[in-house]
Amino acid sequence: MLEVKGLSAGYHHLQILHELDLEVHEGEIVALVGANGAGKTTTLKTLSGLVRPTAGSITFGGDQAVGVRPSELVARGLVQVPEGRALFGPLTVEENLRMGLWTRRKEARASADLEEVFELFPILLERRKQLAETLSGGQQQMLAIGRALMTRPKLLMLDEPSTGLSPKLTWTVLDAVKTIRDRGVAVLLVEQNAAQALNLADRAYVLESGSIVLSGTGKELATDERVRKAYLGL
Amino acid sequence: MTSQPMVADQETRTPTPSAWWARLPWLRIGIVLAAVVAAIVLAYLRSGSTVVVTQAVVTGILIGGVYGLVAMGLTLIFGVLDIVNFAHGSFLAIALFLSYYLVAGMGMHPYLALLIVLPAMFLLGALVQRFVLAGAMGKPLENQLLITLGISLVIENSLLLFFGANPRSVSLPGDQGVAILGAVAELSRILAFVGALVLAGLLFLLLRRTSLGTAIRAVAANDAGAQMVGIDTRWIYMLTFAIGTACAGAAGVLVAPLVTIEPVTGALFNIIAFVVVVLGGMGNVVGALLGGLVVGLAEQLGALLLPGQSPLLVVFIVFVLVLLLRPQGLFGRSGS
Amino acid sequence: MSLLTVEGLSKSFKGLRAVDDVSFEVEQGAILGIIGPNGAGKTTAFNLIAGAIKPDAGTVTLDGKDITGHPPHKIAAAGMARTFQLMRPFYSMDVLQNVTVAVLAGGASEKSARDQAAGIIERIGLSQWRDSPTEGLPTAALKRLELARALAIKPRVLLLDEVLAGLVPAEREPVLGLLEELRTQDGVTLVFVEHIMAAVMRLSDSVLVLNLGQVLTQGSPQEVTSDPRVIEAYLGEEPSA
Amino acid sequence: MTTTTQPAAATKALPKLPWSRHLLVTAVLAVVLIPLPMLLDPAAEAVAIRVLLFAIMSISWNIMSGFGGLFSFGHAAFFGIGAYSTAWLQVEKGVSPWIGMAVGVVIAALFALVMGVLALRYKLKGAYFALVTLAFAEMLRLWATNSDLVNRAVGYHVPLRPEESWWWMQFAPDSANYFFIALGLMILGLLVSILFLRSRAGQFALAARDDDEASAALGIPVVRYKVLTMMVSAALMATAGTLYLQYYLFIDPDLAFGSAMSIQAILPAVIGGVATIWGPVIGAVVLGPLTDITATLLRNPPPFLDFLAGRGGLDVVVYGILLVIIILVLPKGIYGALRDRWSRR
Repeated sequence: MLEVKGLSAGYHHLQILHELDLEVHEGEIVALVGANGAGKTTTLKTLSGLVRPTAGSITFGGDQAVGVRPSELVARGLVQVPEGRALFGPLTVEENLRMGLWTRRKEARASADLEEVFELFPILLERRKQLAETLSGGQQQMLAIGRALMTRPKLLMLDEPSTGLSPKLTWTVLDAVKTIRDRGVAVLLVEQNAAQALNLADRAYVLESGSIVLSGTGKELATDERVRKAYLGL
Repeated sequence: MTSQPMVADQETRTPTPSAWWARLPWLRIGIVLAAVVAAIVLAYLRSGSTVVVTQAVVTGILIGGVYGLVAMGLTLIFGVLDIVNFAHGSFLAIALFLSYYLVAGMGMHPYLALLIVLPAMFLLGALVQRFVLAGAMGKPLENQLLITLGISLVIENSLLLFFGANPRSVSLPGDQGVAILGAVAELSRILAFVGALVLAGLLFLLLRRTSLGTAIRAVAANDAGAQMVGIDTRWIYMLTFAIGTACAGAAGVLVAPLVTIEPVTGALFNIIAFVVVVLGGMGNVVGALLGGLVVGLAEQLGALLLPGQSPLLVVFIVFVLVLLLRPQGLFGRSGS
Repeated sequence: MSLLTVEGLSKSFKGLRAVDDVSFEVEQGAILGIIGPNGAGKTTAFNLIAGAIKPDAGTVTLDGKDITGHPPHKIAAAGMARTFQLMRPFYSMDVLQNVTVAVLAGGASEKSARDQAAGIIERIGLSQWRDSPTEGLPTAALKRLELARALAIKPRVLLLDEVLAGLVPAEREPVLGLLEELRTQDGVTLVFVEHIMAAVMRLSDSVLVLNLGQVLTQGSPQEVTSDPRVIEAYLGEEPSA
Repeated sequence: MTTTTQPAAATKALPKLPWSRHLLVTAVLAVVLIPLPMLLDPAAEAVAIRVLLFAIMSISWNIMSGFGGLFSFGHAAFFGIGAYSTAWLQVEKGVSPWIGMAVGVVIAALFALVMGVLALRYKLKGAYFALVTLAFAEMLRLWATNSDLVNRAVGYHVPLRPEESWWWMQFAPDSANYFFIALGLMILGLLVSILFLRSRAGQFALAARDDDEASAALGIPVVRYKVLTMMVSAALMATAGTLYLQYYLFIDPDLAFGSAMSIQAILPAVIGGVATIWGPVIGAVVLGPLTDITATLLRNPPPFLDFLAGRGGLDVVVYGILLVIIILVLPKGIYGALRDRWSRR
C-alpha cells in the first residue's frame, strides 16, 4: 500500500536520508527503528508531505504521493502522529478529536467514530471537556492517536509514541496499536524503544545514518546482535 | 532535536471541567480592575467632579467596545497567520469612506450600510491575503511587516488621491444625547457600542461553536497538527484574514457617525488597535475585547489625569509599561 | 581539584524534571562523554552549564570559580566554549568571517584576527570551504565550523553537543582524530554529548549516563556499556508477560 | 557529499576585504557629486537634496535595523530629537544649529540607550520590539504636541536671517551650500556605516543579529553591542533632523515625530537592499525624485487622470506599490539582487 523507492531528503543544506527503500502492506505493523539522529523523524515527515524529497518516489495506494499537500494526503488516508504530538493545546479533548473529522465533516455517520476512540481510550471520554494541554503525557499520546484515527486512516504513522512515557503506559499505547491494526489499519511505527517495537511489529527496518541497514520480521530483528550494535555500538 | 513533552507523566490529576470562562485569569483581571478603579478615584481627586468622571467612564467604555472589535480582527489575524498587520486601520478607513458614500451619496441608513460593507470588506480581505500576503507567508517577520505597511500606504494614499483630504462626516438620523448612569452619550455612540458587542459576540460564537471556528483555533494552536488532520491551512489563512478585515470594516461603519472621516482616521485606529492587542495578549480574542475597554477608559481618564496632554499619551504609557513588564499581555495565559 | 565541577544541577519545565540532581566532575585534560536516550536531559544539562538557561538548583564551578547562572557570554569569557547540536553559523558571513568574529570575541587584535582565523580553519580541515558562504555548506563542514568557532576563543573546557550527528561514518573519523589531538596537544578538557557509541567508547576517559533527567551511572566506557541498566534504557524494557 | 577534506586548497591567500573598496567608492562619490549643483537647475537641486536627506535617514535606519537586526518603526523619534534640539536651542536660546546638531546627536543617542536597555533587557523581539520603537516615537509626538516647552502643535519656524551664514547654517533657498552640507552628512553617514561594520563592535553586532545565542556562547555581550548599534544609528538620524530643519526652516510635532518620517527612513533601505552599504543610497536615488515626478504628472494630468488634478498622495501610493513588489519579487532589494547576479557569474 505504501511503497518508497530511493528516497533522499534533508533540510536546506543537510542531507539526512540516503536512498531509502521501504514498503508497508495492508494490515501489518511495520517498525522503523534506529538511534537518535538516524533520520527516523525525517522519514516520516517526508512521507507525510512536510519535507520534500530531493530524490526518489513515494506511492500510496498506487498513487504518486510526492508533492501532494499534507492535508490532501490525510484525505487519502495517509496520516501521521508526529513526535511532540502536535495537539491543539488550547482546545478541549473533544474538540481535538472532532477536528479529526475535518476531511469527512459532511459525512453523516462520522461522529460515531468518536465512540470508537473512547472505547479504545476510555480515559479520553472521562476528560473530554478538558484542555489538551492539561493532559498528562500518556493521555496526550492517546489523544494524538485518537485524533488521527478520527480521520479514518488507511496507514497510520506513529513517531516515537513512547517518548516521555513510563514503561507501563508505553505498553498501554502499544497495545492500542495492536488493536488498531486488528481493526484493519496498517501501522508504521517509528521507535527508539527498539525491543518493544520489534516485538510488536510484523516486519521491521533498522535505520542508521539515513540508510536502511537491516530488515526482516520483527521477531528476527528483536534477537539480532546487529540491532544491539546499531544502538550501542558494541 | 528532542522535543519536550508538554506535561509530566502523572496519572493522578483530577479532571477539571473547563468552560472558557473558568480559564480566564481572574487574578489579573482583578488587578486590572483595581487599577481602573484607582484611576477613577485619582481622576475624581484631580477633577473634583463626579459628573466629569462619570462622563469619562461612560464615554470610555462605549468607545472601548469599538476598539475591542477593531482589535479582535487584528489579534485574530496575528494568532492564526502570525502577521502583524499594519494595514488593519487602513481597511477601517476604506469602510469609513464606503459608508460615507452609501449614506451621503445613496441615502442609505448608516447601519444598513453594514449589509454592504461587511461582505465587501470580507471579500477585499480574502483577495489581499490570497494575492499579496500569501506570497510572504512563512517569510521573516520584517517582510510581512513591510508588506502590510506597503498595503496601508497604498490604501491610505489612494483614499487621499481619490477623495482628497477634506474631512467628511456621516450623520445618524435622530441622533441625540441619551442619559445613562448619570452621564450623557449620543445615541450613535451607544449603538456603536452595542453593535460592536453583538458582532464580537457573533465572532466569539463562530470561533467557539462552529467546526470552522474550531478549525481556525486549531490552526492558531498548531498549524502542523492542523495539516495532519487534513485541514488545508492556506484556506484557513485566507478566511481568517477576511474575517479580521470584516471586523475592521464593521467597526468602520459603526464609528462612521462618531468620527471625522479622513484618510488618516484609519491610522489612529490602527495604533490604538495595536495597543489593545498587546494589552489583551497577541492572538487572544477575548483579551482584545477587555483590552479595548481598558484602552477606552485609559484614554478618557487619562485626559482627566494629565490635563493639557493628549489623552493618547496615557494610552501609550500604559502600552509601553505592558510591553516591557508583560509582553504576553494583561490577559494572556501565564508562562511561555 | 577538578577543572569543572557540577553539583546537584536541577531544572524543571512545567513540572517535568528535565535535569534532576545531576553531579559530576571533570579533571583538567580529561574527556567526559555523556550519553542517554532521547529526552534524557543531555542538551538541557549543557544549556544549564553554559548559562543559556538558569538552573533551579545546584552549582557549576569552573576552576574553583562559581559560575552558576552567569550569563553565557561571561561563562564563555571564563574559558568555557560550546557547540550547538543544530549548527548555528552566522548565516550572513562566510566561513572565514565566522571564525574571525570568534577570534575577535576571544580578545585577539583586529589586525591579527583574520590570520589567526585562517590558521584555525586550516587546522580544523575547513580550508576547502574557507571563503564559502555558510549557506549551502554540507553538514560535515558546518559541524567543523561549530568546532572551529568554539576553539577560536581558546577555551579551557569545550562542551560539544553531538558533533558527529548527521555525519556518515567516513566523515566521523577525522573529527575524532581532531578531538583527540585537541586534548593531547592543546590540553583542552572535553565534555561531549554523543549518540554514536563507537565514538564515545573511543574518546572518553569516563562516561556519564543520563536517563529521565537523572544520572543512571558513571564509569569507564567498558563498565557503562556492559551495565544492564544502560542496555535497558537504550533498548527498552522487555515485556515481563 | 565529500567525506574528507582536500588539502589542495590549503594555503590560498586571504581574500581582500571589501572595506577599502567601499571607502574608495565613497571618496569617488564625494568628488563626483561636489560639482553637481553647477549642473542642476534649482528644482533639480531641491530633488538632489531630498535624495541626500532620504539617504542619510535610511543609512541610519539600516545600521540599526539592517545590520543590527533591530526593526525600528519609530526612527522619527531620533529625527525629531535632532530637529527639535536644534530648533529649540536656536529659537529660544540663540544657539547655532551646528551646536544644536551636536546636542541633538547626544540626546538621540541617550534616548536610544534608554530605549535599547529597556527593550532588550526585557528581551523584546520582532514585532514587539518594532511596536516599542513606534510607541516611543508616538509618545514624543504627543508630548511635543501638548508641551509649552516646545511650542505645542505650532512647532518652530527658524527665524530668517538677513544674510547667508555658515555659522547659522542658513543660505539663499537655491544656495548650493545646502547641497554641500547634505552631501557631507551623507558621506559621513556612509563612513560611519563602513567603519562601524569594519570595527570589532560592528562585527559583534552582525554576529549578534545572525544568532544571539551563538554569539553569547563565544563571549560576546550581545545586549551591549545591540544597544551600541542603536546609539550609532540614532546619532546619525538626529543629524538628518537638523538638516531638514535648516533646509525647510520649519518643524512641527507631526512632521518631526510622525510615522511618515519613520517610513521615509525605512523605504529607501528596503527598496535598495537592507543590510547592504549601498542599498539605502540606491533606494534614495529611486525614491527621491518620485514625489516630483508624480506631482508634475498630477499638475498636468493626462486626460484619463483628469479627475486627479491637483491631488496629493500619488507618490506615496507608488512608494507603497514599489514596497510590496520589491518584498515579493526582490526581497534583497535592488542592490542585493544585482550583487547576487554578479557574484553568481
